[in-house]
Amino acid sequence: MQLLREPSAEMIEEQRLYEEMGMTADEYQLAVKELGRKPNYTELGLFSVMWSEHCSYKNSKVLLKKFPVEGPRVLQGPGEGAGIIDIDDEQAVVFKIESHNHPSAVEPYEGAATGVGGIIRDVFSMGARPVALLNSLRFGELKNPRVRYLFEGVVAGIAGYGNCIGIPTVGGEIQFDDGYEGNPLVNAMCVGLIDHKDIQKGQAKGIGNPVLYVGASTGRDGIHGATFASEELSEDSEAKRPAVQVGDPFMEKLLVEACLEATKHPKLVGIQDMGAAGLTSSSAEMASKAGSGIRMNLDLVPQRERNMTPYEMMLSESQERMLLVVEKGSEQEFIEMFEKWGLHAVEVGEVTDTKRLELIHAGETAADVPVDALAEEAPVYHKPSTEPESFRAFQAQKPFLPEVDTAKTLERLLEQPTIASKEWVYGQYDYMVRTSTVVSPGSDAAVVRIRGTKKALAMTTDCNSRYLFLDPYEGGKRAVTEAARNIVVSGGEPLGVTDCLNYGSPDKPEIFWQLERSTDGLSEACRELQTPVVGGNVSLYNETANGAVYPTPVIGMVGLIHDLDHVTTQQAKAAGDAVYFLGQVHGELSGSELQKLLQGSYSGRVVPIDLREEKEQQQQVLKAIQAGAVNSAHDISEGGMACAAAEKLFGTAFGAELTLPDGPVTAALFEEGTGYLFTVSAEQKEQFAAYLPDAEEIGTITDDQQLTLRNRSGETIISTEIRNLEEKWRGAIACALKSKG
Amino acid sequence: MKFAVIVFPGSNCDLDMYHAVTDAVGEQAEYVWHTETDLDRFDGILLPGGFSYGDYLRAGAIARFSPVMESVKQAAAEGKPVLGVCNGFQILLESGLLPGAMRRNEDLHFICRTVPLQVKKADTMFTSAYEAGETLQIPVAHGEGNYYCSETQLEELKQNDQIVFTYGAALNGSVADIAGIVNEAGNVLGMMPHPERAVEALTGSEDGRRLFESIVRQWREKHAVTS
Amino acid sequence: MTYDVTVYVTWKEGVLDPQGTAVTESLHKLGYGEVESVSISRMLQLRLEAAPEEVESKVTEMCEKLLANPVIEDYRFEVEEVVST
Amino acid sequence: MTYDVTVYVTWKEGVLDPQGTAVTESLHKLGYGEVESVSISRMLQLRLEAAPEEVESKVTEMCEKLLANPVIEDYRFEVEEVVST
Ligand SMILES: Nc1ncnc2c1ncn2[C@@H]1O[C@H](COP(=O)(O)OP(=O)(O)O)[C@@H](O)[C@H]1O
Ligand SMILES: [Mg+2]
Repeated sequence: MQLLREPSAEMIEEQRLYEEMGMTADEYQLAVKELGRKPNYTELGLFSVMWSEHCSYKNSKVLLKKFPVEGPRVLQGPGEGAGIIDIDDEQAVVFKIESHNHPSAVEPYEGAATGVGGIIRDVFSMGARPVALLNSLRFGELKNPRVRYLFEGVVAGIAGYGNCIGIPTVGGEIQFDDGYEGNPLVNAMCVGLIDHKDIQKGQAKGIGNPVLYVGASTGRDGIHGATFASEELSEDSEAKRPAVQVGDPFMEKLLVEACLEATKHPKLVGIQDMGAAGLTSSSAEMASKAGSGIRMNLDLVPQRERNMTPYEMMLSESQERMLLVVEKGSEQEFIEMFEKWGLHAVEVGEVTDTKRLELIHAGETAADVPVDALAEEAPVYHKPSTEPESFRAFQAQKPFLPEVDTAKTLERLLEQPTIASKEWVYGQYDYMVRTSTVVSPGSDAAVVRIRGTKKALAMTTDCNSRYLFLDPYEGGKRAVTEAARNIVVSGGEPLGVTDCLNYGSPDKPEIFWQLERSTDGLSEACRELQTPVVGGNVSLYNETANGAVYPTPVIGMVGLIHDLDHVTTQQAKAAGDAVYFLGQVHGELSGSELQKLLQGSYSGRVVPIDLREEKEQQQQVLKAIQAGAVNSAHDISEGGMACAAAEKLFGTAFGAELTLPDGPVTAALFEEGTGYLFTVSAEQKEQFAAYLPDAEEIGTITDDQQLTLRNRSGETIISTEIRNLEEKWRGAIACALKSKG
Repeated sequence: MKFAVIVFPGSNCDLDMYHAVTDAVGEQAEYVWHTETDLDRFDGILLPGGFSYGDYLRAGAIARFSPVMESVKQAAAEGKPVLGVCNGFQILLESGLLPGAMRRNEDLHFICRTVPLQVKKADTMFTSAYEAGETLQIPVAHGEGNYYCSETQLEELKQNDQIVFTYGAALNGSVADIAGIVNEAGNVLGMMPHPERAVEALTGSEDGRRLFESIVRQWREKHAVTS
Repeated sequence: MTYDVTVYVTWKEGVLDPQGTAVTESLHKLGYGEVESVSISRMLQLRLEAAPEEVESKVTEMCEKLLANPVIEDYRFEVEEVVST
Repeated sequence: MTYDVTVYVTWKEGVLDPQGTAVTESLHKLGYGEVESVSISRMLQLRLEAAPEEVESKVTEMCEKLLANPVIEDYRFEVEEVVST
């Protein structure tokens, strides 16, 4: 019998075996105290996964507390599978983002695919129909063959899973930077729709109610996935390879349909997916939330492999599994319902009043642990924090404001993979399935209509980590404001945020400082913009021997478009339209793509954002769009105003003649985050000016496919054919992938 | 006119097909689970896209054995219109209702894009509302749309005038750029592009709507005499 | 009796295998110019119970019906008896 | 020398094989209840030029780099010399 080979409780203590499971001596002592005795091997396994950073947020809890989580529309804040926000008419939007960085670094296809699978389960386990997927990706530079392998694999994995399951992947963002070499970031976001009456919670209520296991059988894959995700990547990660799971999107498609049918059944009590820490977290959390306990007979758990131990079953991260609690007496109805979808639901246990997780295996008690100890009583740390030397140096720097060959620079910027068209990527995603995608990838935010209403949802993921690297506080504010700008220019009212905090090791005071400062920035921005954080995910220890990734708190934001008539895209619509610039050029290019192009690295200060002004400006922009006073709108992000202007013309038959906004020429062209570009027809002008009196008319849209930019004295700075720019911009990523062996 | 939208485990364009014929074209439709065997109450059969059985083994290979497929064959034999789109086309190929087979796209990538589609044959019950030679804008979304048939088979397709749609520009490696074919009787159409995704200006193109309107028109004409 | 059967499903002659072509190209790019061609096929390993005289015919049936697509694929298989220990 | 190399790429133990499961179930539905399990993997046939002493090492390299995914797959191969006629 396998069990006999497991070390005894005494051996665990004497030989400090808990360290191998990623627990400190103090944590071990705390577990002993919670349990009232020394834990056996299985029990220690339960503690180690539930108290890992991935499940317990022990290092980040103090930071997450700062986020605004409430608002008049919030129906469900952080704590459940996904956040829920009211969108009127008894409907709500459900969304969440999650990282799958470490698995993707080891096995890009399956790592990314299972990341998508996991986030979809979070959404449909709330009872919501998943309607859209987004992602946020970070890689090293494409000149490195390993990076190209990771990039191609991740994109194929996202496509493979999302396309098969039939949920459109409608948007995302990608940044390429040396800082992510060896430690790519793969964050996936899912958005769902629900009627208020169908909202479900993951709770195990009702003593004696049966616990049903549904979906794929349990194998040895992904054992210790949660703790794996909470350690730095090292050479030995390669040796830990079996920790990667393989996904089965077909199984998940059946699960979505079957579980959505189940959530409409009045006798469903609770439902939760088996995500990180699989059976352990789902059972312990469901019981803890309901103030109950669960007793499970592990012999009944469907198993894919022979002789699995309780430890292996409880820690397995096999994908596509769900745990349900149903009213006693109704189990057969559920079993039959799942049968219809070709799925086997198995009764594996029952709800008890003991507040303990009791596991029976081969007739014996394999574990008996208080559920609150696992789910609630994880230690909380406030790690030491130190402002890094580099930050002081950056702050002391003079503004970065080089002189450049402007025309050449514009071309080269448009070819930077971070700025270049992402069509090579999203052309592999089915972004149209469900025929509700009103704005496909390629504009600022994606727009998905809500059938049977005039409403639509705008959604985006954003985070420019270069600014966070220079100044985590201001950079954090920027990430939120950029996301909100993308929603607003698309015609949406920002509703709320889900965030994914990707950082290095919090054990390093300088990294913890980044976490602290950036979450301060994020919190303030979310509070000021009235976009509460309703859920998120933390991924720490994103480090390799070469150091930590840039601080990358990815913001997933959803907005409500009240009327389909408000939907606006970035592309210019008609020749003769006036072009307006709204914003301000500061003359600071630190952190920009231009700085990277010229210097290969980033340094300097980040221009602070006045959040109150930002909010007012966004509201005015939205009002102008809602009033129908705008033909196209685009926010100015990577590559500055010149790139934004070019992007407005790509894919159209137009050109533009523009005068640069006020400020030093290089900054007027390439400074990032300076504001917005709008096109406005003659009939709209008056109304537009009434809403946005500060916007400056800087030129017109032409029908000659030529982009001309003049300085304030009327001299031509850049005059170039759009076709030429567009070719470079469209082909850059495919070209980078093809050129080298 | 009443359509059956057949749903296999893993179908995912069933919803789109349903809304295309109901909302956009104004006819009736009903979802039919793959285990049903009676299709008598329907006037037309729609096999939607998706990944039936995960596309495992070969796209369409497992779905072809679903109980409903016998009835689909019968409906085809009775001369009812049968339309298979994307995975529906793959199932028609695997089940032998149409000749040929699908391979993975030439560059191995999934392709999702709106592409120019040429109407090669406008005198079918699916295309009568189009002009021969017309170019439509219709989305494709597939990883295995690389149509194959032997040279003799291709000659036959040409001889019998069975090629209904071709890609306006080489797309995925398909023999003769074939995007859609009909059976010899002319009532079973399989195509990789998604006409059901092109029925509303709001979501991009309306060029696919006339395909459904053609089916309905033909059916009306046929039934005007008898009813 | 228990048998382990390995079924090899290969491309019919004349059918272009896009995956094989892509892998050949990738190998060339990686510097393996010496590779002339690659063809990729499916290999299925089945374990089944059958009377000795009917294994072959059963497996043939399964191949014809499901495992291979005769339009583009050929198949062959090897049968091995599983000796219980 | 010219060689024909056959590479067999199979799943590592414990890796989920959803294809195999789907095919097993489909065979059951078709009436082949006697099939206990199916696992689906790949076979690659390469033709290449190489000096006799380096065929093995070359192919091993190609497998590690491209042909197999060592994270979830195992591989083995057979080498056969092509006798020119
Ligand atoms: N990984 C991705 N997946 C899907 N779409 C993407 C991805 N990366 C970028 N896109 C799309 O490309 C367009 C441009 O992206 P980006 O440059 O990040 O826009 P912005 O600067 O406005 O945030 C957007 O529509 C975005 O959704
Ligand atoms: Mg934008």
